[in-house]
Amino acid sequence: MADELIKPDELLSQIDHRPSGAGWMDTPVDIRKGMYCYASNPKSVETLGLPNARPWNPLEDDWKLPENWQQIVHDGFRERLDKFRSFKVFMDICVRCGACADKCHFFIGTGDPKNMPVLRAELLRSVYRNDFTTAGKILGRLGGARPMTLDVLKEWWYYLFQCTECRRCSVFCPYGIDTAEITIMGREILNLLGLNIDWIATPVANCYRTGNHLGIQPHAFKDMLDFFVDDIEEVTGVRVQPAYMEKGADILFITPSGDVFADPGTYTCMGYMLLFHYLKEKYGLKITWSTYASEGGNFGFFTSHETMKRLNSKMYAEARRLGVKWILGGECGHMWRVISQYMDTMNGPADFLEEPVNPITGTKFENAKSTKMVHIAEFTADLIKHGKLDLDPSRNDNKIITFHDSCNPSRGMGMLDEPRYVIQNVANHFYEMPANTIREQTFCCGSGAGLNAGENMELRMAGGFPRANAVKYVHETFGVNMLACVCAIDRAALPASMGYWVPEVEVTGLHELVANALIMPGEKERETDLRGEPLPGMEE
Amino acid sequence: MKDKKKILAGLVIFFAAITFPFWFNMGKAAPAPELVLTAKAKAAKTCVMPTAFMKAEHMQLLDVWRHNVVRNGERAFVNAEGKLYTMSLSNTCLDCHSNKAEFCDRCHNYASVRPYCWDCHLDNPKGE
Amino acid sequence: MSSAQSLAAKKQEILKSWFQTTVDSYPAETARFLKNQKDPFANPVGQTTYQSLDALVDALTTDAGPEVMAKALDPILRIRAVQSFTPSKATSFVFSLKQILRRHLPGIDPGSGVDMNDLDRQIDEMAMAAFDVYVACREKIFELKANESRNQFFGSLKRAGLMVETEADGPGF
Amino acid sequence: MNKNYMVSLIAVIVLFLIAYVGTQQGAGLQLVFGIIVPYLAVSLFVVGFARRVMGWSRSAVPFRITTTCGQQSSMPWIKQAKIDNPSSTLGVIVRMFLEIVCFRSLFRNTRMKLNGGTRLTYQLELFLWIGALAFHYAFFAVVVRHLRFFTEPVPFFVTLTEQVDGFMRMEVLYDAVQAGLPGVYMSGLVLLAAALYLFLRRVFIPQVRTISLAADFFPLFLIMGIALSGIFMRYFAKVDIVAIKALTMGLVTFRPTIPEGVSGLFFAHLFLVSILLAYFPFSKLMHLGGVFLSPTRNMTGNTRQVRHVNPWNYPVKVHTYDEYEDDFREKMIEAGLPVVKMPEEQA
Repeated sequence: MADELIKPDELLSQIDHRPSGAGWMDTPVDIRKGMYCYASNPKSVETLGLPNARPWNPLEDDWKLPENWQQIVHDGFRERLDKFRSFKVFMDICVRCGACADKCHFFIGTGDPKNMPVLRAELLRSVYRNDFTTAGKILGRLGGARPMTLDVLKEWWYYLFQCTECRRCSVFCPYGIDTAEITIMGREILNLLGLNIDWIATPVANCYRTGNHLGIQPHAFKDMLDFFVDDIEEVTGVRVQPAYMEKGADILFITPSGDVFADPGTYTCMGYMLLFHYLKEKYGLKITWSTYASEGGNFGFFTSHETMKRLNSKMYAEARRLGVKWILGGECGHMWRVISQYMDTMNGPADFLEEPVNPITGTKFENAKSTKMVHIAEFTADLIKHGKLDLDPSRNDNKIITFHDSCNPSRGMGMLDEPRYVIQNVANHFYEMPANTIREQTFCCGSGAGLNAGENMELRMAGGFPRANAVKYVHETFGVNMLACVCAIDRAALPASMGYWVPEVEVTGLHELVANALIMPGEKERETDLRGEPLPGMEE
Repeated sequence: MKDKKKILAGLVIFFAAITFPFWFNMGKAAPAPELVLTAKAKAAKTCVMPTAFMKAEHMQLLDVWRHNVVRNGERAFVNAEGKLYTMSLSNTCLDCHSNKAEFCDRCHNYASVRPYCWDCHLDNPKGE
Repeated sequence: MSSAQSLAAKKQEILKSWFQTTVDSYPAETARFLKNQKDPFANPVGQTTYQSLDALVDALTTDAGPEVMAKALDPILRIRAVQSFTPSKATSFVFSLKQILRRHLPGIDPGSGVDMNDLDRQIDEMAMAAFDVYVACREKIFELKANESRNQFFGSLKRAGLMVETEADGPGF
Repeated sequence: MNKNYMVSLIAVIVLFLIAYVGTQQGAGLQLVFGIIVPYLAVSLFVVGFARRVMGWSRSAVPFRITTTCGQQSSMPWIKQAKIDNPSSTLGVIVRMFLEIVCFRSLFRNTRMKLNGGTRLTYQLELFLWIGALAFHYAFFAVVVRHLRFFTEPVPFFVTLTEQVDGFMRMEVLYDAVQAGLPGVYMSGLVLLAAALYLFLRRVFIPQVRTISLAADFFPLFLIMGIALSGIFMRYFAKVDIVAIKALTMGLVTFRPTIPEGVSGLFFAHLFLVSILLAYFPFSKLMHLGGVFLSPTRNMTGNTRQVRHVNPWNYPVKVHTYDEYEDDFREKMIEAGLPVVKMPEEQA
């Protein structure tokens, strides 16, 4: 009796989800709404001069591929094997030990086995074996090889755009196999067929033309900062005067345009402006903005190495044109991966700039000797260390803060302690999240690498869950109500993620906290923070 | 690329290591050892068990002997042919094979075996 | 023994079986990970699911009512609402409890003191609460989608001074 | 039933039988399995390995993409993680050493437990790390030990390894299990156990089962087959060691001979080893060489400090400032942004 009652329901759930032990190669890809981003707009693809611009829809059977698409993929694959040892070695040496399997936030959050990093790589590896190895050619399926078919291509597209290139798996891999590297190559190959997503292609096209990924024109960029000037005056009584493309300035400042256009990054942007004004008033340091190089974030990185280089070139070009001494970079994630690991190689040597020295403290930034670009967290930490900033950390007392290490600054650069040092000097309440969710083991926000679109919200929420879960823990344990980060995508993505998983926690950039604590020369008594929220003790 | 040179050097070192046996023995013949049988052993023609068995299993036989003597106090060993022997390394084995260096050691050294028989037993009980 | 007592006595077995069934709605590779990995940070889905189910069994034992149930249901459904489940699949774990109770509780005969009808009624309440929570989560998702595009669109226009500012925050919001 | 491991298992059994049967009285293929195949296998190994590694070396390393697993080198008062985020060659060497010798990245698996509410405890999830270490070190010890068959006189480090490996005196168990003589080497047993563990992982952990290919099972079965036949020869079906050494010494001194009295079991063992050697360069086993070449591990993390050169760097089409100003000049002027050329100069 009881047994009869059990069966139908349990069987049902098993039939649906367990296709009789079929291997992953036999599990067809199911392109699901909410998990993918819209196809690239042909205009954007055209602007960049990338191949095969056309309208297409991932949900339709016909992706309007060029006649010889298989040949294009094959040739593209071969070219990249020769150009990148990383790619070739990573194709060859994986032993499929499974150490990475449960380290991916997308696997943890979505439960989709093809989101295990090793399997994501196997999507490409299976084709590699078929096309480029003797064993694969002889053994076929038995040797884990399969020919490139339309279904395989769709699987590539679907899963390569479910990877945020955060490199967490690579930390745990005994051979350092970096799924980001594999995803980057895979996306480059897809781009040869015009298969990008719009959230990447259009920002890249905008960035190329206008200098920022939203396509905001120069005058509007300035209007935006002017608007912040008013806001800042309202809060502090100080009228800051940002400089634009000032020839002969000491330092060129470049930050992701997200800081200029999207809350809560805008408060971080006000933070930069306050800090720069403070340094100008007190120490005469001249820092200039540029509307030409107004985008730090480099969505080209999510398209191809070439596109990355094309967008990145503006930084050095503008620094050279303005004749500054060195470049200061704002809070951004993949912008810093590009600066740290690609920029100097791609567009250097930056021999027209000086080796960066903080003129106020005299500190030589030895670690940025060649790129000549310093992270603002390093810069501010140095200022604080030398006691050059007047700070009142108690103004941040109503914020109980935790710090989210952004993937790229932690695993592609190693900037871990500088932002922490800054937070601990501008605020009094700071708590770390559990050790296997921070520093080099940090969990991605779930929206990096161009996946911060609206249409894939389910994917973003699922991928952001491991991070949110750790935030929830410190929220419940220590009453944390503010999640600090040094990444514009974090500032854009985490509010939604927090809104869904831990609604009581807000998101802030590092320099918003700095500016709240910074005592400006000639300021009025502040009653609110930059967001217009009452300061502690000022609540009515 | 200097990188390529480094890789080549690494490869050479690796191959040098794995081909160690080839160059270590270079120019050496190293034939299998010849065993010397004493006159007494030759005269006996056969050991306590057939030669093939003794070649492969003597250590096991000796261990059984030891066990029976030490634990059970038995000293009599009757082989398949019904012949009686005293279970004793010193008195039976070494009686015929009194030339340990030319009989036991040659093979043991060749195969890199270190039997601990001689930790306790004198290798030349008769003091010859 | 009353229903509540029987339930409390068998709680661990019921919970184990329910967790098993619920987690089995994921692919095998995932199910094993969800079951075995006890680290709440490495495996937030499995651990949250477990805690939710645990709270739900407690709610059933104490006849706590729909509000407590909704609170306990929230974490698990919040997860299932963004994973690849249809609405019916996402909430089906509630119904599986009926069969699990029948398997684990000492008989349904009148003498046992277990009032299966009452438990069924509570599970039905739980199911209805689950629908509410699920739909609320989905609404939240769409609200987030809508908000993001609205903020980008209007925010940019407003900041760029292309929109007239009114006292309120603009038309409709 | 999983096709991947069944096929691999059957393949290994068939290979074993081919060599075993082929060297029985009558078949007389001793020459093939004792001399030709081993020489062929070694040549394939050497040539294949070299070709694979040189193939990797031909691909460029355009960017320095180190995975930084710790604090960067920054200002002097911030403590750098000199090994996990090395900025010097020495740091890289230490990092690679720990990676290769201690499998450091696998060791990184930490797990947390919430104890009754909010208190956290940490524990290490070590099974895979221990299994992998045991497997590789046992394998290494076995290889070193086997040098006693390939050297005359036997060098000290081989005898030393043997002594350490055989320190457990198992013959006390002789009465009970009729095994344990000659002296038991731990490495053989550990190798077998570890290979079995690695196999069972692949069968019973669904995540790992999904990702496993026939190419993952085959070498495991092969190694298990080698270990089993070796153990069997040593402890159960005793073989004529002196004859075997005569054969192996013949191989390494290039005076190959097939002495009398070498059993078929040995030829089967030798054949499986030959297969492993020949298979090695064409498989994932090349991780032995590849681990040294992984660009995320073998480079310094100081990319901002020292410029890395991309050998195939090429100029790309960029949007220059002049083009930009041409696009937006009017608007820039209107907004009070500085421009290089005023509009009237344009004409």
